[in-house]
Amino acid sequence: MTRLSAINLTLWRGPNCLFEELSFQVDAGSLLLVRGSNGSGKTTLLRVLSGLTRPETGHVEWCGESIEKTRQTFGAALAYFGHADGLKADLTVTHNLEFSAQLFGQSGEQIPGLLNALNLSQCAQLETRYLSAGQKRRTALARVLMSDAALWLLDEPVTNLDAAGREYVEDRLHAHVAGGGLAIAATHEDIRITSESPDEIFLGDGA
Amino acid sequence: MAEFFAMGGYAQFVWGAFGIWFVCVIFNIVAARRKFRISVERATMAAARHHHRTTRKMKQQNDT
Amino acid sequence: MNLSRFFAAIVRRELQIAFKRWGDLASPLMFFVMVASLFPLALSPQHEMLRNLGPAVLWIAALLATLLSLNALFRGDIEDGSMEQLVLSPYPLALAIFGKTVAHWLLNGLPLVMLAPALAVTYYLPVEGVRALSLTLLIGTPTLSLLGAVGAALTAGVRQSGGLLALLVLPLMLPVLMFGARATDLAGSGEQITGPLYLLSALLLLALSLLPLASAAAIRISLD
Amino acid sequence: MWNWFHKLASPPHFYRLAGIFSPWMLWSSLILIAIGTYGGLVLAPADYQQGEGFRIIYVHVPSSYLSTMIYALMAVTSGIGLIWRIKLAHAVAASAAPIGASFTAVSLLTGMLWGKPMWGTYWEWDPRLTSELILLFIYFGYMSLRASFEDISKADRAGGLLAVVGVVNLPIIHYSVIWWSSLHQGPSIKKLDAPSISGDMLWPLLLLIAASTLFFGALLLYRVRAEVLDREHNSRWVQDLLGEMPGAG
Repeated sequence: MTRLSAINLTLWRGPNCLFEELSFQVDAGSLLLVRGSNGSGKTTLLRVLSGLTRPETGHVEWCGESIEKTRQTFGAALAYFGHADGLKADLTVTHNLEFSAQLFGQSGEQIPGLLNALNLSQCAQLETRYLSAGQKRRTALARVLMSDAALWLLDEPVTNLDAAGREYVEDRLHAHVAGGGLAIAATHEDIRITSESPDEIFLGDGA
Repeated sequence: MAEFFAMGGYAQFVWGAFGIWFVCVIFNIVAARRKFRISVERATMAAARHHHRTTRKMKQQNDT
Repeated sequence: MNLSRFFAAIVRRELQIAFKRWGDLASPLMFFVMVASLFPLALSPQHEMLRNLGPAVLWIAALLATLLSLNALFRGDIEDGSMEQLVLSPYPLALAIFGKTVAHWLLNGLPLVMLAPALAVTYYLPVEGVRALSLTLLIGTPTLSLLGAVGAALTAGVRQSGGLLALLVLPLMLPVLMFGARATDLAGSGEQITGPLYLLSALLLLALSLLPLASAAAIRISLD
Repeated sequence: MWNWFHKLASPPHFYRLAGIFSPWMLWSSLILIAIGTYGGLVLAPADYQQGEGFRIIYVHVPSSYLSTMIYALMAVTSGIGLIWRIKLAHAVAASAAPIGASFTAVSLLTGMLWGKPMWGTYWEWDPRLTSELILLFIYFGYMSLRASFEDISKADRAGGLLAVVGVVNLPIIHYSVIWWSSLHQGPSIKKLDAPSISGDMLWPLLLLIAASTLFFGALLLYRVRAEVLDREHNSRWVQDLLGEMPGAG
């Protein structure tokens, strides 16, 4: 059973409690939105779920096993779209994506198509230092979209996107979830992939 | 007595070494006490803040 | 992709990026040359004295040049988020870190090894001394890179870490420096140096087996 | 056994116990230090070679011993903290470091004061003093690294890793200094050792070693209590404790 479970997560940052005894689970074929104001810990929660940040108490399980014990299998099942883009400024868009394709064990033949769909094909041979913030976000998004990972962790996936790009991302997200994938997105905007609204958790004082 | 303090001509070295040792012992006691006092103050402040927050929460619940 | 292909991909990418930044690549080397040429100017260019000081000065200059290049080893990757991607990839992080360290040595250590004989001549080292210098640097600088990687990983998340990095790694690098410089000195006066060479090799093997794991652990802490 | 260990490692339990023990340990260690000092300065006879100057041994050896013992303790507790994720173990390592650094400095300074009458110079690059100097650098590195992190748990893990890497390196450094100085200097330089120590010279030394260990233990407990408060000030028991008696000391 592909399932991501958060069990009793607690994390303090200095004197502030970001979340306490937080438990939830995401099953195959569903999308979870993490909502909350700025600084409420959305990004931190995603980092905890990915295993980058260690919670003070509690743990995260992937398919029933703690992600700290199964780093390799969990890593193979995870595509992480973080706060930072993860692009090398000195390499071209294509070079950056080809390296990610290698990490995912793919040939990278779908890169031109993806760039096209994300309206990036004109900068495919450009070093990413010359891209705008929005173009960098879309390049980073292309990395997630080309992976065949079961779990997508997305930090503000539709911010900085135009209407067409946003629609494309929502379509791909829908296809991913409909195909039995899992997705967790931290966002301050609404993301609609079906007629009914997805599950949400709220962090911080918004509760 | 003067002979004892003279330390056979090694007075400056022997007394210097013992002086450094006792300064270190006393410094360590003072530093540890200071560290403890600061930690208690900080924890007291944190506890007070937490107390404030919980009472505020309870108030809100009572209001609604 | 198997592990050796992954390792090769990491090294290739590091080299690719480094060759786009000639300035960053050249400055530690220039530093090495300059520090080495400051000593004869500050002291007095007497052959005898320079020959005595040469091994130590050249080794210390190499050590400082390595230190200078270390500060940026992981910083860029952490700032732009590509380290997160490596940590979350299904491959062992220690291998990725090791790949980056190997690339660091190829780009910084190896040029030092190749430059050193030219500088040794300006210190009037005898032929045996020059050979010993190259040999000890060849075995010693990889250990320096591996040790430095641990320090760079520990301080990667810290602002203003230059001085801290030096404070952390210089004591750890001391044995390499002592064996390297002393062996060069001994060889210059016509003695056998197989002993220190074996010791340097042993240090390298120990560093190879343990330090990439320590660096990987340090990177996880810095990213947290 | 395991149960007992877990109970001791629980912060509130430790905090209470350490609060009871540390004053007793501190006072008894101070009394023993006073007795040992009297024994070393007054009762012990002068050495037939070094005269009265040998009395520096009574402060140099205990502080040298403490400097290495404390680092070993830091490495072990850091390892425990990293492997089993016990906050208390990290707190012990963090508390031990400043005490260890101060005794390392004392060991260096008293060694220099001993070296002047022995060698005719305050500083000689002899293996023991050199290793002690590098140990001091390592202590400073550990403390600066800890200080550069705002988050205590990050400081714990980073410092712990450095302590463990350092403990592998210390013997390497020590033996390379010995090798290096064996090439350097002839046998004319004598090491800082008391030659053929007799019984009435020995007992103050042993007493001072034991007393300074006890003194370290008392300080350690005192400091670990503070570190426990730093790590736990969000938890219920600390709030209850400090709420009951404000400014508890």
